Amino acid sequence: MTVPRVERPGLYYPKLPATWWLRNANYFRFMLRELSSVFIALFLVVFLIQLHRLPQGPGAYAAYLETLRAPGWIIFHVLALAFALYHSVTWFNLTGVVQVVHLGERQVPPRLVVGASFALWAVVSVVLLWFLLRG
Amino acid sequence: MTEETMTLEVTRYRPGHDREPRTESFTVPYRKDWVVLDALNHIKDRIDGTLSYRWSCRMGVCGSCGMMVNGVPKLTCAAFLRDYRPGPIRVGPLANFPVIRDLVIALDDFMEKLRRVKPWIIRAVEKPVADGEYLQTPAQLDAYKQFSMCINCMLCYAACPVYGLEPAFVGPAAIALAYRYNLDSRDEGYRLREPVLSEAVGVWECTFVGECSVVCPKGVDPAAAIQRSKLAGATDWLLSMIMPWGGRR
Amino acid sequence: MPGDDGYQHDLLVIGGGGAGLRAAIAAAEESNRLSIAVLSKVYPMRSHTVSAEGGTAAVMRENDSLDTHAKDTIFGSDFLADQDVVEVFVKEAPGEVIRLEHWGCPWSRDPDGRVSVRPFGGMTVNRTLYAADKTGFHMLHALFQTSLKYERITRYDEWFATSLLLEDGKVCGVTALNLHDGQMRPIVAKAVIMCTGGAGRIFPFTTNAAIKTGDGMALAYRAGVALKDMEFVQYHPTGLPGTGILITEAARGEGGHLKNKDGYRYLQDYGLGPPTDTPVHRKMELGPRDILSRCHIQEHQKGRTFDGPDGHYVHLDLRHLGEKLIDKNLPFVRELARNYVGIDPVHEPIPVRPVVHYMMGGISTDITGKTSLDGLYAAGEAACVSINGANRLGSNSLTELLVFGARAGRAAARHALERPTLRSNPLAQLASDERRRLDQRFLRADGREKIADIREEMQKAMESGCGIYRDRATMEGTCQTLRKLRERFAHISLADKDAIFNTELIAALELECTLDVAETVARSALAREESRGSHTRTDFPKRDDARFLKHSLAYRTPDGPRIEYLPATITRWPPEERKY
Amino acid sequence: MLTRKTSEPFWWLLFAAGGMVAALLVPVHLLVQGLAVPLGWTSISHARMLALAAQPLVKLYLFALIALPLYHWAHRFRFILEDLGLRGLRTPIALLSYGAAVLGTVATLWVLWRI
Repeated sequence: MTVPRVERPGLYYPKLPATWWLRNANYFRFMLRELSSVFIALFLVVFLIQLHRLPQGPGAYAAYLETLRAPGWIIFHVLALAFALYHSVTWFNLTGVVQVVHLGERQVPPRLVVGASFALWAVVSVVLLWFLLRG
Repeated sequence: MTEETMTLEVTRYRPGHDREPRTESFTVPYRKDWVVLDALNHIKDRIDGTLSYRWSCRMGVCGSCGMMVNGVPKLTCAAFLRDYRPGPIRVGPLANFPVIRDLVIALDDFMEKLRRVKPWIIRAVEKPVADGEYLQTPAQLDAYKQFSMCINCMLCYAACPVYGLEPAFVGPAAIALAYRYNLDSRDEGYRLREPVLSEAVGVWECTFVGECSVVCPKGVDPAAAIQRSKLAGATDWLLSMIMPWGGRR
Repeated sequence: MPGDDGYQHDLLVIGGGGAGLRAAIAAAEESNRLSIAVLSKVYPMRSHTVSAEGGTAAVMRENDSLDTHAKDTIFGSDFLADQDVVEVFVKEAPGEVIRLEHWGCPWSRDPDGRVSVRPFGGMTVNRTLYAADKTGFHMLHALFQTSLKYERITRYDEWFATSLLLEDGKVCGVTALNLHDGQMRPIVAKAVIMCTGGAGRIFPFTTNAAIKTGDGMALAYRAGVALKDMEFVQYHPTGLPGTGILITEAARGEGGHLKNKDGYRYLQDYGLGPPTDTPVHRKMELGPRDILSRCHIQEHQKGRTFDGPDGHYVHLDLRHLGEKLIDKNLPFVRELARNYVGIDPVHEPIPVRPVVHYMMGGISTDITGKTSLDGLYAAGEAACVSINGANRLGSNSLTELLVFGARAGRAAARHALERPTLRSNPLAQLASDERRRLDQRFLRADGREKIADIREEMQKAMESGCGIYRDRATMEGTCQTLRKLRERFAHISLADKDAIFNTELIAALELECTLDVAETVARSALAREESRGSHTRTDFPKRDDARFLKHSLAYRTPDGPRIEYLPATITRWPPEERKY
Repeated sequence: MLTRKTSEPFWWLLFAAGGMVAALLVPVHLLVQGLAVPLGWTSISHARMLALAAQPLVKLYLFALIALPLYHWAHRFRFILEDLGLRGLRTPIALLSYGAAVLGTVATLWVLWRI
């Protein structure tokens, strides 16, 4: 897929090293943002296994929950939560840039779109929290 | 009285002599109203006439004098020495481009890509000049104005790691200009530009690092142009999959 | 890029700015049989058209008329414009700006969707179209991007033309240096159009970009073509002190005020009053540029200007316009003031002073852009087709490059179609001769003179002798200095002996061009013993129509320019006293 | 099989949907299931979980919650590897990443089917 570039003699062609993302803070934050997807996916796999234990009866389910109490898992979940929050914040900030919203002829300022996304996130989270914890 | 000075560490590359770039230090007078370009001009006029670089308008609109200043793509006519005190300041050619000599990079690659995205008004039927202008409301103008501010200074390409890794990537400025014409109420060329934007090394190559928009000296926001082009392309694709008429708009 | 069969075209445009691109497109539309080339020492979008800010004049509204635009232009020119040319100019202007609109130029718009017009200095009605305050930038990019759709337009980007090739008294191409490989090559063409812009860099303090060194003017001059009306150098009244960066006249068109150090709108003391809150056409800050620049100097002589490290200045006050209007119509002014003098015009007045801005003179052409040399054409600031006379009105120059760029493109295209094909073989020899000349001159010489020294002394001499106010004694001094600098230039030494991207060699070639152009300016100015438009002599303070209602023509001789004259064309507007 | 030109928008749409789901919903689930329950701040009984997960609408919700972010992961993971310089392996990386997401989708369907 990659088309090799024809290099002309005399010119110096710089090579971008694999460590380019350590060169500036924005690049590094980009890499963290992308990496967040790994933690989110891992959590969802953990969740999927939990759901898999559900029909196997209360014993199997409790045993699985017990595993998650291990310090290693707690540390993993703290880390995953931090990444998940980072993902949410960057995601909503960026979608405001991508999604152009029009009201009549005028474009809604991206700042408002971003604000609305954060508000939606808050509402959804509260509703979800209430639903999960009410029983 | 001793004059205050500053040191510039300038990347030099002499084709045919150097196998790769090297650094040379120059001491220049420090003036609080001097920009990096003034310091380079001082070097060229008074210290070493062989230093090569491009410049012209020295007011941030011709786009000639883009260089890496302390590793960040900058217009050197707008980078003040006072913001880099006490120095030294590292000045190099724009990253990700082949270097012709010293601080001069080759941009024929961009010129070719610019032509490929067809950055001109395309219409099925052109209105005769005698019939006057196409009407365009201020809101219709605002829709694309931001993306018409690109001065082709190449800072966005120097900031883009994807371009650094994949030189075939159409890249921020060219896509932003294609998007600018797609948004123009006078234009009907979306279908003709779409194939270039959706090709293997078009918009889909971008991973939204976003640094292009950070370094853009004119507030163009090419990253937004690329993501919106993706959204438009994906929406088109979806329509073409589910609509019997193939989603032509 | 050129093939193996050499560098042969029907039409060659030198310069990729507004005029050059307009000419190339016009030629491409004139005939699809033509091979067209645009050669420029910079990439086209770097050309100085990019820096134009305020706007471009054309009659677009019902309350305006071609005659008013013509009369304003002629009046502004202090009656030195050729009136037949001005009539063609105003007639073709509206079509040209509409064509540019069709090509995508993002003109600012009225709520009903029509292109907006704003007031400008010396104009009696609002007739200046604009794209916020980056009009030149948007026009240049629209022209450049539109030019990309013509496959028949070949570009030679970053090539420097060093001489015109002549055969039997006809132009048949140029020799040019490719910066990328340092090779000199002949580029053969049946017609050549010079669109290389002005030469503001002969002065130390100018709005002009580094590239504006009068290269095309010098090439034509050396080939025997006259440079017309070179004594007329326009000072723009509002540049930033120190850098000379332009603060557009549109800032005053939108209602900005010029104030002295007492906060007083001093222009009312010079017959431009009365001061009003809203701008009145041709009054106060909307007076023409030559008069406003002189007012500044007189105000300075009265001790009523500010004094700063970069000389005297006054205030351009935009505060009363409000942030919203400034951001909508003058965003670039705000950006420039913030970046370069650290001042936000929303809250503080901007320091400004007169600065060299534009050359009214240039390569003498007729109404089609043709010069006296068969096959050579010129347009834009490099040319003098005589619509600007002794003082150009703001916003006429962008229109000029469209109207006369297109005219030159069409005329040159027709000329090329009629002319038989040229043979390039003997010309290769000429190119290697030219290469040898440059090598001997610059690369092998063991001289002692530095480019920067000669350039600085030339600029100093031009400022002292050919500034806003002039007199015989200082101009004679300037002429002598320029002669001496020419001798010193022969002993120039270059540190850079490399072929690839040798910018020092280019700087030397440019310096040689500026020396030629500077001399024509000084000698033409010395010979004109009157005051007219931008040319103001303290020893001849009055306009003298009996002796000088005529254009100067500077011809090259070994001893410096020889000055001849050509009567100005008067059709419907007999000269009268120029009062605003 | 989808060609590259048409497949990119397909995967990108799944990525975008997954990213949105992850941003809106995952933090709360992580907080409750990953920390609150294991640390004993709260508890959700097996019976209630089972009853909830058996409802068709909740199943649909869980499917979206788990499967879509997998495509978000696959897309980003693919480009992380490419951005780290593995451009020569573009095709295998893409197959591996999206393949894993498809497998995850199938697994999710299977788990939810059995509840």
